[in-house]
Amino acid sequence: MSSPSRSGCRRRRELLAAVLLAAALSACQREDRRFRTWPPAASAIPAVRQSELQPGPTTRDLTVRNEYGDNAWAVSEGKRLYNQFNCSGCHFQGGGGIGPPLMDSQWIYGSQPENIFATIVEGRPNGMPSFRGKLGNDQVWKLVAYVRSMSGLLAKDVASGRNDDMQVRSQEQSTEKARPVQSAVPPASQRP
Amino acid sequence: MTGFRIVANVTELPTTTFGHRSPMWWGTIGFIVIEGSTLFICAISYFYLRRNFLNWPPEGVFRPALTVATVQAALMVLSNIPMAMVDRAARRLDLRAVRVGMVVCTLLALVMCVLRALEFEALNVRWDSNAYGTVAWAVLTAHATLLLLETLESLVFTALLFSPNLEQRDLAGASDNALYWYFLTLVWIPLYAIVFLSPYVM
Amino acid sequence: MSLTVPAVPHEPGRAPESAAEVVGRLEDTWRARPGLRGWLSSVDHKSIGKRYIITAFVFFLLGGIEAAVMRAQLARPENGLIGPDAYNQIFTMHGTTMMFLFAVPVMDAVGLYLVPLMIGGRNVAFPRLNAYGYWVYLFGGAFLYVMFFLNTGPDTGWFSYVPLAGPEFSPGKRVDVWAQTVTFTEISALVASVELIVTIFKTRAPGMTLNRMPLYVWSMLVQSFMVLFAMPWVASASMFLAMDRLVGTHFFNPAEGGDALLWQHLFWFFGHPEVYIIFVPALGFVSSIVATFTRRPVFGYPAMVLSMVATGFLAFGLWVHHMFVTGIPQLGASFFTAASMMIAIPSGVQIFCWIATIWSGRPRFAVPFLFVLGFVALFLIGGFTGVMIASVPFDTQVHDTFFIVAHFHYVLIGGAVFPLFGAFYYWFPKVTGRMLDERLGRWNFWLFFIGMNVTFFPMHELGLLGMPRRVYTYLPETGWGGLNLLASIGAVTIAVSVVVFLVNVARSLRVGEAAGANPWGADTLEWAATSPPRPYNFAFTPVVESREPMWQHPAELPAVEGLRTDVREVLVTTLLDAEPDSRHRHPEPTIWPLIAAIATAVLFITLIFTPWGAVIGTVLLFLAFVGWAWPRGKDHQEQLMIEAES
Amino acid sequence: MAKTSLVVGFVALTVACSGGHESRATPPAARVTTSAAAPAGALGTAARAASLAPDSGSAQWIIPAKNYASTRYSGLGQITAANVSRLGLAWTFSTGVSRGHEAAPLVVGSTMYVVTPFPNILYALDLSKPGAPLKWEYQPNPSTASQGVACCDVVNRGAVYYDGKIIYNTLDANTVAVDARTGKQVWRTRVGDINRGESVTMAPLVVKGKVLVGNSGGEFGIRGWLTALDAGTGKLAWRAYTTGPDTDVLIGPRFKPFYPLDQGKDLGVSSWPGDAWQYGGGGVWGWISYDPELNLIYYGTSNPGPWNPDVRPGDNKWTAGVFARDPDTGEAVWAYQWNPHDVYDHDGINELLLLDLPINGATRKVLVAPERNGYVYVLDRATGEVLSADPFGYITTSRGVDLKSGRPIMVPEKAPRTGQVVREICPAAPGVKDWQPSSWSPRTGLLYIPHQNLCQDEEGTEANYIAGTPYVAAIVKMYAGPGGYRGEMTAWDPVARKIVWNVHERFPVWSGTVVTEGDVVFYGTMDGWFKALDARSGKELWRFKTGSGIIGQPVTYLGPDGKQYVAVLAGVGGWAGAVVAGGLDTRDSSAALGFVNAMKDLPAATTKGGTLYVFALP
Amino acid sequence: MSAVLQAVLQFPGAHSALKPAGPQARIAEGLWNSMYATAIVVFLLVMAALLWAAFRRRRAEEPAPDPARERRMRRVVAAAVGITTIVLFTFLVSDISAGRAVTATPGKDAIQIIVTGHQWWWEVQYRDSVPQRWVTTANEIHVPVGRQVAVELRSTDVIHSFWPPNLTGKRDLIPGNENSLWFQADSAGVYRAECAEYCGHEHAKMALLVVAQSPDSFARWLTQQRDTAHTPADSLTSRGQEVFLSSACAMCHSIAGTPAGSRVGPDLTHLAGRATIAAGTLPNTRGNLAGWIVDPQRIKPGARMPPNQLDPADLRALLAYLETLR
Repeated sequence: MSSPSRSGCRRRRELLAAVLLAAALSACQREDRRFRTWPPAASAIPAVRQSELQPGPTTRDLTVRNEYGDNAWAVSEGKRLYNQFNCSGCHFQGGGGIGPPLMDSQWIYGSQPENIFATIVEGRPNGMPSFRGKLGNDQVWKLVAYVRSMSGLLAKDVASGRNDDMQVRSQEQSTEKARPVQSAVPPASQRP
Repeated sequence: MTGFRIVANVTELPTTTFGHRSPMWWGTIGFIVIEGSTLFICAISYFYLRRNFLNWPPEGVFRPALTVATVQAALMVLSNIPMAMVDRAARRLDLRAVRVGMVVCTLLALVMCVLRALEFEALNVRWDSNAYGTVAWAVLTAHATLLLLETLESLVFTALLFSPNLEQRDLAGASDNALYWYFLTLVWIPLYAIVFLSPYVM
Repeated sequence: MSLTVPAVPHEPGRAPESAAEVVGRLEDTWRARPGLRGWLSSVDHKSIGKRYIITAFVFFLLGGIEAAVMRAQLARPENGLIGPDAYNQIFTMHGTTMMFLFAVPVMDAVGLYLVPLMIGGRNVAFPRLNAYGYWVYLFGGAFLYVMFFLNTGPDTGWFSYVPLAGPEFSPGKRVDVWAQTVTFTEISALVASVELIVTIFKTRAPGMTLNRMPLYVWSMLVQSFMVLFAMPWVASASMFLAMDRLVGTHFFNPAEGGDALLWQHLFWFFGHPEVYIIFVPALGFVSSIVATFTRRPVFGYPAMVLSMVATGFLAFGLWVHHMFVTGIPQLGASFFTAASMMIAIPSGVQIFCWIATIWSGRPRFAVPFLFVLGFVALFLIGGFTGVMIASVPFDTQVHDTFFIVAHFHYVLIGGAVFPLFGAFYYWFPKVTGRMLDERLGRWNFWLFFIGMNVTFFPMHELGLLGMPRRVYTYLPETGWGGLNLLASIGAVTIAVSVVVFLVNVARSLRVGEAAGANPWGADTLEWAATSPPRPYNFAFTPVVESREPMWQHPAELPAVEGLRTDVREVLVTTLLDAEPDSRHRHPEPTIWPLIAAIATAVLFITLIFTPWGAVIGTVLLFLAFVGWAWPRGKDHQEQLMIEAES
Repeated sequence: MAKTSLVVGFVALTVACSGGHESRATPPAARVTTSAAAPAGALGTAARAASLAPDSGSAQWIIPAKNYASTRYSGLGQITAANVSRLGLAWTFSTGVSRGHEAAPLVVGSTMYVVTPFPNILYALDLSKPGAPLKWEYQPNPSTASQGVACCDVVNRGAVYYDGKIIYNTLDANTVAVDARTGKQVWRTRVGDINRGESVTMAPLVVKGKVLVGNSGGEFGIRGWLTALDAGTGKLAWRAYTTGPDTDVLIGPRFKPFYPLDQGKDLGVSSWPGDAWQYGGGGVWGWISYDPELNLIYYGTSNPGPWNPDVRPGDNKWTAGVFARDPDTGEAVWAYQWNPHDVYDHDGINELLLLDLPINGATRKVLVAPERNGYVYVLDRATGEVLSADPFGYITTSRGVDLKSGRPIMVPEKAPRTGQVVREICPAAPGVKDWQPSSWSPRTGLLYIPHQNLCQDEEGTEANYIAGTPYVAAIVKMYAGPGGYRGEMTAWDPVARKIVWNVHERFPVWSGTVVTEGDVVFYGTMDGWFKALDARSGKELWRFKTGSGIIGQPVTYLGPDGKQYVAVLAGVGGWAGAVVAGGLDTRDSSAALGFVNAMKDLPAATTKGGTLYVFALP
Repeated sequence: MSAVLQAVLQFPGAHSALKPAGPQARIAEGLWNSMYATAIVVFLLVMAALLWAAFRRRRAEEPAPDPARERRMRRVVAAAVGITTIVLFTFLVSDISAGRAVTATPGKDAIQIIVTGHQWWWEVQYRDSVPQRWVTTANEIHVPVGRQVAVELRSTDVIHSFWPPNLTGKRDLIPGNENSLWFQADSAGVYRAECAEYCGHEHAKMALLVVAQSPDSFARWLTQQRDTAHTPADSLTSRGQEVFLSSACAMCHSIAGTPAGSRVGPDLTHLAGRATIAAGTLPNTRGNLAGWIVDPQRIKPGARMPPNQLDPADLRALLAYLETLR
């Protein structure tokens, strides 16, 4: 018979081991640089739910896990693409301008990776262009990861530091998480 | 094994020595050199980065406010008086005077820490605003770290002075602490001039 | 020459102790504590030194394995063994390991082991700090390797140039790991340097004036001063880099007024002296070995000392020659060219003095001496290429090519590792009490010497043919394949020679010939102690009357008595003339340095992930140092004095 | 003063007034004011607006600039400096749109026409009934996607009345003509392509039966043009590009620029690297003036794209300049660049006031332009010669204008470059003065310039042209200029070339101005105050707090009841107000091209809105 | 162009500091030769002295430190140090004078080129007083033989280093610090340059060709580079252009004369005229181009070019179109 204290001790040891293992794995995941592989849900994602309201009993959707959301290199690639493909031209460094802000908690078309993926690929009616066919899915997923990091939705050790550019906002890795709020109303002008 | 032939006896040598006779004094000098170098590097970086700007502080950044920093600088200089008294008292092995002096100095150090916090405010710039802000914060932070460590050390040492386990040679520590204090407070004067005054003239 | 110890008369009321009595009491007082906790609490410079040396040697092996992987990848063009990501991590690990975790620490380690013995002391001046330095070093190195195996190995080269190493171009924590590893090793090196300086200044045996100090001790003194003035630069720079990456400061952000060249200046102001920090102790090894194996003092003692000091000074005037292609003004470049050439003069002086010593001595060609001969040949080649690259027009051609790789491996392996291996063979009997095998030693030497040249000599040619360094592969059309293959074969040879060395050590530890106190008939004080030495080193503190005390008094050394034997006590002497000045309490073994080192590790490691790490770490560190500093138990003799005073 | 009266009288008999709508009696010819001291004798006698056609008299307001000379001067004198303090709200009208309202309401006969920002709804309000009820509304239903190519809020600067039609532009680059009586669409012409980044926000101008329309999108890599459509059918008459070969720019034998550096063949190509001129900006999104005597239209061209100048060495002709063209054929007669190789987004599209001013003793036909780069230019409008250029704000980017070469003397240290922050660029990108039009009173001889006091830090970044996406390649952070205030209202004497008075405002004065015969100047502020100042002293006489910040253009008209009214749209937005209109996040200093950094306190000062306010004396 | 290719591939000296083809490289080579010769002589002398000292025949009993002998040795050592100093001083003087010659400012009529380093390719621009005559190309510099070429060196990301060993030594491209150098090719040929400063993943595959040609053919080349791309003549190539413009290609690359104006990747207006693709990594052949477009990460892992999954027919058309971009 093992004494409770002993088993407690072992459990604690197991817990410690699990924590260490998790830390180790997260380090691997964070630092990985796979140049040729594609994230799992890369090619096709199913139709994305845009509304909270569902007819009939509520079902939980399987959300797509964007592996790039745990990968610092992919997030920084996303940041580079964000600036290169002129996302920054409308959304700037997250404060918005022509397009809505991306560093705040307001999400018009959803904050989940698949929502953002759909927004980039499909475009949105109030001025968001559709990048279908212009970007590889791989690039879009990197962008998705970066866009989520802008409002602190990624782990801080994954989000980017400052760029070698003008200081205009606190760096992504120092941005406190803004709990996503689904705002149904596009900020663009409303019809009367 | 080689044998030994006794030629002298050292029993009568003292066990408590002050100043350069004490190894700890040399150790303190060593750390002063290391930390002095670090501060020097921050200062060098300050002037090196200055070259990248047309104006200093750059346009759109206010100059640092002087009041708190000037009070701090004055306090640092003046604090050397009680500390020198501690130093001398220690060499006299005057425990009571050392205790009083160390209490005073520790309080002064705590005041300096508070002033230092206000000095960051007085810089009028964030560390991540631009390289000017960065390097001004760097100088201040580097010195603040030493100040904090010295404050903690003084606290512990003062506590030790009231401990029953106190030994005579610990009083040599008061002297070494004083040496470090002279360095810490006097090195601040040029740094103060760099961080707070030079933006008014460069 | 008369002894300058003040003539303290024997206490009239006390009979002089017999040597056996003293030894018995010292054995009791200085005994190491038992068990794991005792092992972790040790503050003996010899146990710390041994751990240091073994740890550094393990890192040497790891760095060597990395080198082997790189040579395997480069053995043929467009090799697919490893990709760029792994290669870049590996070459960075190799450089970082060899420079920060092997070369500097191993030199400090040997110094920390030998210096107190050579100057007739009982321990280093601050034994607990010494233990702390070792633990910090161990944690730093272990941390780097743990992170490397977690795919978080740094990948920006051992000098981590910004902006590549900055937050924009090196996402993740890889560079932070590098920066903090550097900080760890800087702390340990700085601690060791303060340690050694004070030890040398204040705890030399009575009579060992500066003018009588062994050349090796001089070399460690010069090296320690260099560390003291060089390391803060890289420590500051790496902290700047870490802050740029963590809290978004702009030290190196050219857009916001930071400067990429600031990094290079700060780094090379450390980085150039770094080479000499590694090389100067090697000069000490060589001088010790040459004297012993030619059976005469090294010729030109003052010239040797002055040239080491000059090297130490000049080393700080060369940093810009690493930056000749950054577009610095021509006039400035000329100054650094001149300084870089000037530093060849002291090296010339040393080499000529050794040749003169050998010429006028009676050489014995034991393995340590072979390594010295090999050193001269290799170091000459490295020195010549060093003079060449001091020339700006030529440097612009070979800078950052394999020519440079060849150059600094000749300097560092030839100039430091060969003497170090010589030193291993030379002092191994002192440390372990057993001799290393001479035959295996010769194999070791010749394989190393040949392998070294086969590996690195072709690299000169590769550099001139345009092969840049730090490339993970090259195209077949470049025609670099053959020479690279040759270099890789040479690398195998070196690997074999290191295996031979390991076999030799393993064999010797089990069945090696027992060594007496002074198997080589050497001249310096460490050979007066037993092999291996007792925890208190010497039963009585020896008194020195010449530069070669062991040759002067081979049978019986003059010594002083009167240090307490019931507590750990050491003799403090004056700086210049080493006159006995005071008795100094030596601390008991304690676990607190280890705890403080753990706190330090927590500080630096958490600081990679969050600025709050500074707060957490500082609190822990504070607690650890309170524990460290707080007196435990009292010594009545001392206590009484203070009560009487107050 | 007699001459002035004559001028005003002449106003009544103008080309466009023969519209067909009922024409009311012109108000009594301007009285010779005795109360106000005449500013300067010479000025009082010689200065006048070039030609006020198509001004249909003081009663109405049929084009946003009031008249072809763009003076925005109303001859109505019921509201005076003496009684304006009694001004009160007459009625309001909500547009239902909450973006930036920059338009000027039009008053034609007894109907008021209001154009909203995107979705560009046109409302007709019946002034003859109490409370001015809605007559009809017209919805052009512009493409919603066009919002994505509007750089600086989805604004519209107004419509124009011509020949029984209300003609205006929609954001998605369509020009529509609507029957003024019924609200039925008469014609609709697509003039640009949003997929190339083109949008249209400007108010058109109709000259000799041609609707002049220009495109916006200097931040989207468009190629700028001015297009003339037939006012009757909407068919394209001609199109003059800003960049490209002479045939595209409509440069022909009549083209005689004044300065040698502007002379040469195909400068619109050769002053650009490669085919950068294809997407080099130079839109025509501002104001057009017309001189019937010389038969020339004048308009400015916008900034070259991208903002980062490193990728477009050369003068980048004919961006950030001014063209004089024959309205019939579009042929260029002269051109001049305010900012050759503009590096600060200093568009040249501001209003060009055509005045006849006494210069060095002789009356000269001039064009007065308060420009973004901080100078009030006085050009000979027949030749394009710069007669004078004087700073009216704080400038660090240039040291004046070299009258010999016509080029500004730039300060090289302040030129933005790739990868480095250049600090304290003053004026900032919106310039000392942006689009918000000034007014000029023949009575005081003063120009009333609403403008801002902003500086900026800028860093050029890598430029990447992708059609339909922004092409700016700069990170900008604006902030208040010296003094800390961000807005100014300046009265400028174009003859004496100096500031006569000036008023500081907390926020940029982003609204237009109007000055009346009663010597009152009206303008609005971004925190929602509508203000009346004494035109001579600048003293504030009256203010009214509206529901949202004002960036619209005030107008004044005579109601069917014979009373003088003042109308303005309140609805914050535009580039300056994007932080509120777009709900932007002020933690990003670069948001909205860096304007957000200067407007971080605006959300606390005002909220979104869209309401027309009409004021009258009790 | 295959001649150029041939030259690159068949001529190993195309990349060597020891086969100088320009004045600076020649100076460096001269220094090398003299220093190398001196080093060999000195090395042999010192080693001979060492070996002699170690292995010389010794009398059975030599008195250990003999003062007279020590004095003699002191003189010998002093002399050796003196000679060392003289040799070093000679080096110093020749270095400094060589340094002067190398860094002399280029003449006024030098060709002005801007070379911008990107991770991991080179952007090359030829300046002209008329902006329209600027030429932008990538990974290949053409220069006329016998004329100075002044190069402005810039970087938009990290530090790179421009180094054509046959022509001149290297110079870093440092963000925030503008640098420049000049070189001159004395004989026609193709010279390879590598990035010499470690710049990240693909530092190994960041090369550049310097094509030195006769002034006439250079002038022809430059004129041709100013042309915009021709409108595709046949259906295959026009389909190819369509593929280019409608796919991800146009997001990063520009082709003058088409709406593709992106500058993130190399300008492709005259792609087919270049000898290599992927910054000197592969010969510019149809097969390599196809491989590069479809799976660039196999060729340059970590490069910025994304993989492109194109329909085979589209790929064929695209390749056909790209081949028309001469």
